[in-house]
Amino acid sequence: MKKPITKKFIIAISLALLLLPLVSFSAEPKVYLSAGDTAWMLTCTALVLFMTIPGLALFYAGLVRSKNVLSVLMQCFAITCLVSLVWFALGFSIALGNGGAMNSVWGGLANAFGNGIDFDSLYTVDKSTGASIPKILVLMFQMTFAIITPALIIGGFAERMKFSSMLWFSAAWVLLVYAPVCHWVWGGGFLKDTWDLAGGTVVHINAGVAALVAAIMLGRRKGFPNTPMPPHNLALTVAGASMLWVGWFGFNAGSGLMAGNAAAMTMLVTHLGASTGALAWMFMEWKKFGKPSVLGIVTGMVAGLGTITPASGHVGPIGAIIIGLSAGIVCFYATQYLKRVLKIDDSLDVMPVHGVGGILGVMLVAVFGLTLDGLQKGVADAPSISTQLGHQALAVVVTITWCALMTFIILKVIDKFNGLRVNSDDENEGLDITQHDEKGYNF
Amino acid sequence: MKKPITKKFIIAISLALLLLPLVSFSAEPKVYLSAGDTAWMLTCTALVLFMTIPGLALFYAGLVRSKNVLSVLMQCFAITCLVSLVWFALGFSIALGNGGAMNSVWGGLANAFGNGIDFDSLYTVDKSTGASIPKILVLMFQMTFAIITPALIIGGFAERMKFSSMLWFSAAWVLLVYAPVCHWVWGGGFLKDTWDLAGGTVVHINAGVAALVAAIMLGRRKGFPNTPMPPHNLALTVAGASMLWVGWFGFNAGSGLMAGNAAAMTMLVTHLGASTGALAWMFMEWKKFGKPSVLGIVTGMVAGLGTITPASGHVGPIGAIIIGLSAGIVCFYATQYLKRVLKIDDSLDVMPVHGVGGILGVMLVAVFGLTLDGLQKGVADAPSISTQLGHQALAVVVTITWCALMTFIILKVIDKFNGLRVNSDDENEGLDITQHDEKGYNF
Amino acid sequence: MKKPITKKFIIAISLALLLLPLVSFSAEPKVYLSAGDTAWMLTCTALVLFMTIPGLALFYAGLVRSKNVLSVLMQCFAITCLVSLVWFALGFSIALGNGGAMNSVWGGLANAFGNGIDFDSLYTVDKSTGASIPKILVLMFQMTFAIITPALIIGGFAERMKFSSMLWFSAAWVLLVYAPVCHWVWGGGFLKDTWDLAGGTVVHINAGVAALVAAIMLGRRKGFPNTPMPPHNLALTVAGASMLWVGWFGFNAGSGLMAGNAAAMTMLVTHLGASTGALAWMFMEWKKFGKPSVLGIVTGMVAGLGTITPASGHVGPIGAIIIGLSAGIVCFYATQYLKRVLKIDDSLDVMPVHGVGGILGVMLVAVFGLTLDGLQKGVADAPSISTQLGHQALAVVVTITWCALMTFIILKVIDKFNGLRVNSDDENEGLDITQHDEKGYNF
Amino acid sequence: MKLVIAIIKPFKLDDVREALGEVGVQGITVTEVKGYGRQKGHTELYRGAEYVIEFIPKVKLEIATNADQVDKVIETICHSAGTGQIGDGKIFVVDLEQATRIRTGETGSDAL
Amino acid sequence: MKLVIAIIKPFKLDDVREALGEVGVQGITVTEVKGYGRQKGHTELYRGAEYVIEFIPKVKLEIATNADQVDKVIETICHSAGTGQIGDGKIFVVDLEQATRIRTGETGSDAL
Amino acid sequence: MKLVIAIIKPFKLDDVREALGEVGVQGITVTEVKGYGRQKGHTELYRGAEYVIEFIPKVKLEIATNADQVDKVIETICHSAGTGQIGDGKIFVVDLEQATRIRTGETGSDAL
Ligand SMILES: Nc1ncnc2c1ncn2[C@@H]1O[C@H](COP(=O)(O)OP(=O)(O)O)[C@@H](O)[C@H]1O
Ligand SMILES: Nc1ncnc2c1ncn2[C@@H]1O[C@H](COP(=O)(O)OP(=O)(O)O)[C@@H](O)[C@H]1O
Ligand SMILES: Nc1ncnc2c1ncn2[C@@H]1O[C@H](COP(=O)(O)OP(=O)(O)O)[C@@H](O)[C@H]1O
Repeated sequence: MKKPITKKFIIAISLALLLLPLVSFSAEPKVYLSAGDTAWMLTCTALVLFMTIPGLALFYAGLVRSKNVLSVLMQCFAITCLVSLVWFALGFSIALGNGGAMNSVWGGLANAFGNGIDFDSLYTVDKSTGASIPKILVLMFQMTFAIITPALIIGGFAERMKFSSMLWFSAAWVLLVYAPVCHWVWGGGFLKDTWDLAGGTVVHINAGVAALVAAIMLGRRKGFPNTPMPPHNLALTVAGASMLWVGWFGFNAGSGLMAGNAAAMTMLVTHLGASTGALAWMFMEWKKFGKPSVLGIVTGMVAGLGTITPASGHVGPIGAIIIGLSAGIVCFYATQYLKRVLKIDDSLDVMPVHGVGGILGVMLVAVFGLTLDGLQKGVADAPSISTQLGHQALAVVVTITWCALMTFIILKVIDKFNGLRVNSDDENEGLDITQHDEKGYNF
Repeated sequence: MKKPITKKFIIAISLALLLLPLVSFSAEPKVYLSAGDTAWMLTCTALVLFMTIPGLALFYAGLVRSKNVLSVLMQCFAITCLVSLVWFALGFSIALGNGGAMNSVWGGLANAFGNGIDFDSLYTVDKSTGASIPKILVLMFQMTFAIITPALIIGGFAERMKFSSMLWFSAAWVLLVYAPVCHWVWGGGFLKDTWDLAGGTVVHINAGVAALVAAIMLGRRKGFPNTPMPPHNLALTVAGASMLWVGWFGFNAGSGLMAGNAAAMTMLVTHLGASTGALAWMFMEWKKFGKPSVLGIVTGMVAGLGTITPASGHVGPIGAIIIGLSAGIVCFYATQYLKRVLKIDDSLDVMPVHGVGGILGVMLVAVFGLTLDGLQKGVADAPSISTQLGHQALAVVVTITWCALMTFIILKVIDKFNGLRVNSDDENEGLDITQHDEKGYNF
Repeated sequence: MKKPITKKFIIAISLALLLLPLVSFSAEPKVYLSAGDTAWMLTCTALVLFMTIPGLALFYAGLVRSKNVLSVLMQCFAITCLVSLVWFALGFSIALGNGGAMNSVWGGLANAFGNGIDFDSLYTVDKSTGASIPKILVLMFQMTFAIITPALIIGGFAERMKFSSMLWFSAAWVLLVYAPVCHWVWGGGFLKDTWDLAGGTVVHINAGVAALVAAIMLGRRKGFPNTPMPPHNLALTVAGASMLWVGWFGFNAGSGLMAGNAAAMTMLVTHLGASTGALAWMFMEWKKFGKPSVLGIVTGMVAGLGTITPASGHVGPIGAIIIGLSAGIVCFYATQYLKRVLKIDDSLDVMPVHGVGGILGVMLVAVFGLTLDGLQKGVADAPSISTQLGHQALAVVVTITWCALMTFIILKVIDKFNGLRVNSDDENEGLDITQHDEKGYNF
Repeated sequence: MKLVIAIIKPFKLDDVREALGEVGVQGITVTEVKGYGRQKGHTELYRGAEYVIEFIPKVKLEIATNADQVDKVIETICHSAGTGQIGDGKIFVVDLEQATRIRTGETGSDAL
Repeated sequence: MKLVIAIIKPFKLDDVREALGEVGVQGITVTEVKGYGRQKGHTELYRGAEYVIEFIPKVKLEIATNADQVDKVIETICHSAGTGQIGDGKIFVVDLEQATRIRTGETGSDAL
Repeated sequence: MKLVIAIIKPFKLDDVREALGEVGVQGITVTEVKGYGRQKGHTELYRGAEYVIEFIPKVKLEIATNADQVDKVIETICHSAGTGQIGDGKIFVVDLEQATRIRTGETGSDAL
């Protein structure tokens, strides 16, 4: 005979049901599209595109002489267009695809041309809740990172490279340097233990080393270092620097792919790193040269941001301030050294600011990510500082080596079939007229 | 006698309840304010305003001669202010109100001055989940579209129109051309079968045709086409173009009013369309004139964006690339033709870029929206290509006809009571001094 | 004997359970992180930073003479960096910490250096639903307000203040003026009954009064008012003004800390206030001086925005239009009066635009927030207009008094140990060269 | 040889250059200058601060020419630069003692 | 007639223009120039790259005047442009053979 | 005294300044000018609208010098400004009647 169900039983079940929406299963939670996270990541994609155009484009454009202002704007713009297609076609798959057996080395070509990413595909950003964003959005967001990295490099060979060679270089470099390193660090490759939230290795060291190699291979601009080559329009540069700062919020605080506590903390440490780096550089100049300059403060800001970038997922605010401080000081000296001692014409100082800053940040995150209220999420199985320093150092060395080698090869090849540098008369006349038949200003 | 309830029955009910939060009723789901979608639409509103000021304002300002730089900035700015009030007062109601019996023709005046829109009114963006955004936000977001369209038109009559006449024109045009066409296509009017996500007809064809009519009616600038009138500050133009690109993410990816998969796909195809359009124009120039120019690449970008705009809700990435490619090539030739053959002084090329691009995009969406992985949402009852092409062609023809006719009438009337053009001396001296008592630059 | 449970009973319970997720308990709802609200507030933080750099920096930079362009950019930039650290270190705690027994006066130092704010701390923005955002984000968002306020002040002493003194001043002023007033109005202090959504008192009156005091104490620029000192680059100014407008959406519509109906209404009234203010100023100029100017329209826009800022949480659209209108007219006359009658060299008109606008807005919100469809949320226990006017007037008087007094004292002290003004030769030569060893332009 | 210095309205530059070319002038050096004279400058208004701009944008031409060409050059400029309105500008002539072409070292008329 | 060419410090322009007006000079042509001389230029520093700017912004005035006015003009400029510091500038005088007013064709003193 | 007027290619300015310094020239006034001459200007292309830019950026030097220094100055400029290509520019010499140093009132050679 069936036993009648007791009220107690019903109430128990009811209570269980009542609590259901509030507790999470031990089983996988249901994956759902989180409109909030999606909203933030759509915004971040716009912010990071904004960093390159107009941000970086204006920042760099103001620094060159007025006869070359358009060449710099053109290079940033053309890279944006070209790399977008290259990334969609192949880059994303190589960088963030699943390379199967070869996954420690590259992501394969299975996702080439957006293959395998459906309109409805989701990417789960929070395993504990199932919150997800469209997979297409991950491709788009990461595209903007692939755009800005080669755009940073043009600072190394500004005012003298042939436009056509620059295009060849950027496309090849994204596929042969950027995408693999991106895979190793972020795509589950052999450097996956690196702490590098938003691209100390992938973006900044990569860009700095490539710019340095290119600067050496192309040689100095005519007249360097004797002829003054002052920035032609620092108002553009400050405008661009400011846009970089604002856009960097998307760059770093978007790299967690979620709008949550981590994004907020990342935004705070990013901002503090930028502020401290800027002030540190400014005070260095004030002390060494007698006056603080606007170019100095914005350069320190970029150094601070480049340095905090890899660390911004792990350090706390005090760590960020120390990192910003060291960025301002170390990158300041690095710039002096490269320019005055080595006399290398890395024209817009990509290596001393981004490269050196990137290295610094990738190393320091191991220290401050595990101390001073770092380890933002209170990870239980935190590594020891020395273990993590090992991971970080490995990533630095691998990135520098691979990037230097491949950049060298790519440039050599292009030099063979197309030449790298404009001729001397064209350099005198300026790239705007000679490469693009245009003039920047007709006041 | 009452039959005792079995455990099975209870478990069944419990299970049903358990699933309740996860399944959707066949009945209407409960409408709720989605903070995520609202966050994205607030952002998009900012992005689209950003397109006009400073985006378009700088883009256009750099293209004119330095004696007219302020006049262009002023026109964009004043349009922003004036149209905002016009839209709030009447435009929104005409365009997106419910016109009742007359709804196929216009939206009536029931929502004039925000009437009938309460603080709490919601607009449901996803019928299947009930996700909604504030209705006020729809009004605000759409306002930014009403602003940019007349602002685009000023490129047609730049450097010669009286400021007061420009104000009259913009207000009248928004009410008599923009709002009706907007209603027909987006407000449930007789063109509601048109596929036009973000304004190929409403924005781009409308702006292009109006600019062309205005350019013809006002006549050429003094000296055109013999006197060189090179852009006075291409750095501004590139800055503005870049801002247009970034803002366009809000324009297109906001037009679905949600932060979901559709927004992500729209962003991707928008971006690919822009990139391909830009490169296509650049390579056309390179081939035809020997050198790629920065003005060329940014113009191609705008052409690509204008063309992908109507299509960005339906096509897949490969379709977007083809559309971008055709935009770059077709608009390039259209520009040559208008300037060199017809010698019409549509000064900043609004018709060949936006008008022609808009037409192209509105037609091509019917093709690629139904092929090449288009139809992003896998619509079940997809129309045939030819049916859809018919809808699209109708919308194009109606928009061109109505816009040309009404623009002509509005300008004729204004010419009668106020005159359209500044006098010849003032044109020589420049509009900045003669219309606004100011000078752009005092270096 | 146990009574068998009836089906009716089960259904009743089931129904109750069914409704559970939809109704709110009378008890406190569960606090949860709202990704949507967080997404919007992250965006708003970026938007408000964008207002200062590059927005305000460019707006101001265009208005000075070209020999001082960098000094203005530098001041905005350095303030951004310095105040960020000051705010994190002490400002936030003083302004928005819980001051315990002294809470009516200040927030104490318990939250200094981010103390007491954990990675996971949430701040509940909607008590009825439990929707929350990261507490760190509140600190970050408010930081951007603390940055822009001293940056506004530099307009008062532009083209003549020593850079080092400007740094001392900004840091001290944020701690001694901004933070306390912020606490009184927004931090639960003795002015907490003030209606001031986004900073009529805290930001605009404060900045205006401080600028006025500084302008008087530093004295007029050499040559004022006889020598013409026209803006050197109005294109920069319009670009900056446009960015201010766009960023102001984050400033006002973010001040509710949520992405909901209130944010949408705030955005609408903000936009209408800006538009009307701009047009009002433009038409005033047109009538009084014969021509509408671009500097006039953008100044009117800033006046409109400054005035609607305190009101934007309470008024409806019609109220906003009236407020914008009065802002354009009143601030126009105030500017004439200060410059032509009092001949005070508040160089970039901070007091007549922000100060007067702030006072106007803080008073008018009491009127239009309670009439003309104001009181957006239909508050049940609305105060009478006269009661609220009393609260508002008190806040105005207290802010003006405290700000004037403390600004005076801070400047006096700095003058003693460092001097306030550059020497006369340096002023002739320009601050760019003499303070920063740089030149703005080398065309 | 003479050095003819002409100050004209900027928007007349192209006309003058063309007219001079037709009478055989092969070289001109052009400078943007600001002129103060009978022609009143415009007023600029910035937030109610009113500035009378006393200097008006002008263009200065310098033309080295043989003495026997001077009258034709002056006449040509008068014709092509004149609008009949105040501010049309001036033509000054000073004696030119020597001329050298840097490229070749030629001197005198040959250098022009 | 003479052509007086004066190179002065830019911030003295308004004073000089006013002083000249008072002694009856009715026309001046002004050019922005860069001067190299005894006055040392400033140093500019960009990311540690140090440039000594050898050219200093100056303003050049050209004043066509009757021969008998030259001394007064020179004196007036000396007074109004002088600061007593290095770099105050120079005044040069060259002979002016002809002057023509474009608008009317008047020549000689009448054209000034 | 003579006034030497040289029109040269802009990128040669630093070389010329240095060379002149070596032969004892202590003051130069420099103006940015646009030159029209045998050297063809470049073409600019904007959205297919093709402009031949007829005016080429040049730099004008004015050097007041003692009569006996003129030849050396001319020679020095020819050497340091020459590239051997068309458009290298011209050197003109006019007689300088008076020179005054504003700061001190010195005149003649002392003023240079
Ligand atoms: N005495 C002068 N010396 C040098 N330049 C002069 C002189 N008088 C006039 N100019 C130049 O000629 C221009 C036109 O002179 P102005 O008196 O305005 O009209 P007009 O040429 O009709 O007499 C002035 O702007 C100035 O550049
Ligand atoms: N010999 C010269 N020829 C032409 N211009 C000169 C000459 N010497 C000086 N100048 C101009 O006069 C300006 C002032 O000269 P400088 O030697 O600096 O001071 P000072 O006028 O006190 O002697 C220079 O900047 C330059 O423009
Ligand atoms: N007759 C002239 N009068 C004034 N300036 C001249 C004259 N001829 C040439 N110039 C100036 O000299 C510059 C160079 O002259 P150009 O004929 O191009 O080449 P080259 O110096 O090799 O003969 C011109 O751009 C112009 O500025």
